[in-house]
Amino acid sequence: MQILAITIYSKKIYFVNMVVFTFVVCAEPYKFEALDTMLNLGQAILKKGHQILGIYFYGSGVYSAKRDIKLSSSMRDLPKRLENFIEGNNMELFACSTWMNFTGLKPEQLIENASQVGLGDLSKWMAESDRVIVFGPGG
Amino acid sequence: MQILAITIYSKKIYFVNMVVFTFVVCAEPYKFEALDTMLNLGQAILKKGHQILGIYFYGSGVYSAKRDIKLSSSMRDLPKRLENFIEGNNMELFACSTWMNFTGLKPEQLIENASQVGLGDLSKWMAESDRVIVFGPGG
Amino acid sequence: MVKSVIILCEDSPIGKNSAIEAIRMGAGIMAVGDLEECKIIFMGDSVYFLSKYFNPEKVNMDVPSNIFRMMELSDLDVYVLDSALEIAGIKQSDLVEFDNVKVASNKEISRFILEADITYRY
Amino acid sequence: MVKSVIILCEDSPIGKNSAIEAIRMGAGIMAVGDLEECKIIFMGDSVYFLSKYFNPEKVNMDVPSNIFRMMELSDLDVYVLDSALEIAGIKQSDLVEFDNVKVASNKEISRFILEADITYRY
Amino acid sequence: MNEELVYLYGFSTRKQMYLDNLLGIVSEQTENKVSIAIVLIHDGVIGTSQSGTIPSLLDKLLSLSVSVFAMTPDLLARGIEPNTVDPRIKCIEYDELVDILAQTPKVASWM
Amino acid sequence: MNEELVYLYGFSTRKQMYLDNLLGIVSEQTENKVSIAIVLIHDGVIGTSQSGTIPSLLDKLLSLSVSVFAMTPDLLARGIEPNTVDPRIKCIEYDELVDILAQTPKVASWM
Repeated sequence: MQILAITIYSKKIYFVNMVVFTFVVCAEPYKFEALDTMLNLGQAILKKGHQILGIYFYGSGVYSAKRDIKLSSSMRDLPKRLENFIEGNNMELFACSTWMNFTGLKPEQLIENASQVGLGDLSKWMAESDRVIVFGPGG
Repeated sequence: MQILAITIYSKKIYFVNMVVFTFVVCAEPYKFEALDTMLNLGQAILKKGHQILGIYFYGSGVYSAKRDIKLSSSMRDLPKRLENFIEGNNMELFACSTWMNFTGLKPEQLIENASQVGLGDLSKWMAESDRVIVFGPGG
Repeated sequence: MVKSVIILCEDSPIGKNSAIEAIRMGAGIMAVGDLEECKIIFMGDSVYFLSKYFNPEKVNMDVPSNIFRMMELSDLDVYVLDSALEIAGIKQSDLVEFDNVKVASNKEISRFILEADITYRY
Repeated sequence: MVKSVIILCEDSPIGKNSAIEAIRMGAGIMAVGDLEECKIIFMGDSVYFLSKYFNPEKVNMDVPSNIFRMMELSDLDVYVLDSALEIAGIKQSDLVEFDNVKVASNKEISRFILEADITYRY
Repeated sequence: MNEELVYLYGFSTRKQMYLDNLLGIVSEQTENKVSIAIVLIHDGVIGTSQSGTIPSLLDKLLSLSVSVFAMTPDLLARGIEPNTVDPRIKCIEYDELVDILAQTPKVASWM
Repeated sequence: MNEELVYLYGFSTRKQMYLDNLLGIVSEQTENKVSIAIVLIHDGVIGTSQSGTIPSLLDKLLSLSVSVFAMTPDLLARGIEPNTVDPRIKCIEYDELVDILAQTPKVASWM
């Protein structure tokens, strides 16, 4: 394991190892804050030198991976932020194929570099991750 | 006002007038039960001889008016039920144009006989209705 | 025939979009002139929306200035439940300064609901 | 490296799709063989899902037989919090009869969470 | 059946916060002799059964002079037997709900 | 900072039901001398300020021997001044959250 830093806290010394994260997002954008927090936390994780394997969208979370939406000028562009986040940091973005079907979303409607896969791929990521953070369906 | 029936309850006599309803649905289908209840209540309202001006979809409720979704065989087909409901009963279905933009839904992706309009049309319906029932965003 | 509408908000304005959408909806239905009156009532966790310290940019979410402009330009009356402010620890002097934002008691809000033609929670 | 997962359910199984999706998700991630164990824990209002009188057809929603089949065919362990059953007024004899559905105490569930590699609420 | 206002309440009465707000408002309205009906619909029917624990706020609501109804289809869908529902609550079908909505001039949708 | 398990709790502590469940589990775990951290995130930060009313269940949670944190960005976004937060809660930034997540072997996402 790669040691990233040594921090001192309450007179104790800690070795900070590189930790591998996976994110799961299950709520739709602009209604709940899950996607926003995922981006905030994701940036902080990468800044500290840890790794994110990828982001998996489940349930109505799949709407978060949709491109080609029209926002008013005062609104944050979440699909663009998400696109920049995964592209700039070389990570994968998967949308659950079952929920793509249930919502009628087509693969070509997903943002750049996103693709649809089954839950098997999520379990593969989980097995390769040290930590999995799940942003639930909201409400 | 058209009198539909005379009912007797607790020894009192009531004249039931024809009442005009409008529905507003603000939650997405298959995650929350709003759309299901709207259909159940709507059927009961029509059976009693009252009128429904129309159904307005707001917020993530607009996803409820999307056609062309792929369900598993054991799942109820809500877009089809909705389509049958408005077609069989000659009522209008509007999806909020602002939220069509925010979600990137296109008018051609809406179910049969649905169209997108602004909130002005909802207020017109409200002004013509005796009762407005709002199914909130859920959660 | 509906002439007056009340929209109730109970949910946190960051965790959920209810506060913003209640105002967007209220302003939208008032824009055309078919309705005479729309009141928006903030209670529960939604009251943080009307604090002058409310600051969604801290979590990279949208500044609500557009929504507040909508609120000002339309004939919306915005009321906030006094006891909910107290629970949240927001003083009247901490509220955003808009002419159409007023503090109301449970007694007043109860009366508003009785007077309005329809009420709904968003 | 995650090997064992716990999914928590708290919400009503009719008002929200959490119960069904927790099982779908659990069955899905267990199907491939990368993980060793997945437990689903029902507490709060979600426990109605495991009552044998649960009957979504009464409001024209889907019968969960497919979801129960998924649950049975996969190696999911489903636990329901005893005190939540009591609050809901569901007796053990009222529970659906599946080998992998078991009643558990708060003590046991607390231990399960400590033992699992990750836990999440759906 | 001559209420002035009917609430459609759709949240689990075990979610304290929302019921708190409804209770505060309805208490005030009944003090002023206004005749109120409350229809528990959706997850609002949760907590009504005497087989389980009735939340204290629901109990308070039931002690007010209001007419409280619960939707039978919503009870049955959750596996709650209408016979076990607190006797201060009247269990109703959709056609009775329609009559209530048609006969009560004002509706508040709290769901 | 050597907890075994960290909870990310994201619901308003004024929504009784969810906090009830967390409290029950964490009480049990701390009785067994397991070292637990709880990070209040999202709407989980609501109810932490001494300027307002601290919900009784949150107070109970704070009286357990657990380390409780609140996300400063979430507090500020809601207009809650971190200085007013109950002193049993440590307000943290995202980089401190990352350290907690990296150093605590197990994470429970309750949001």
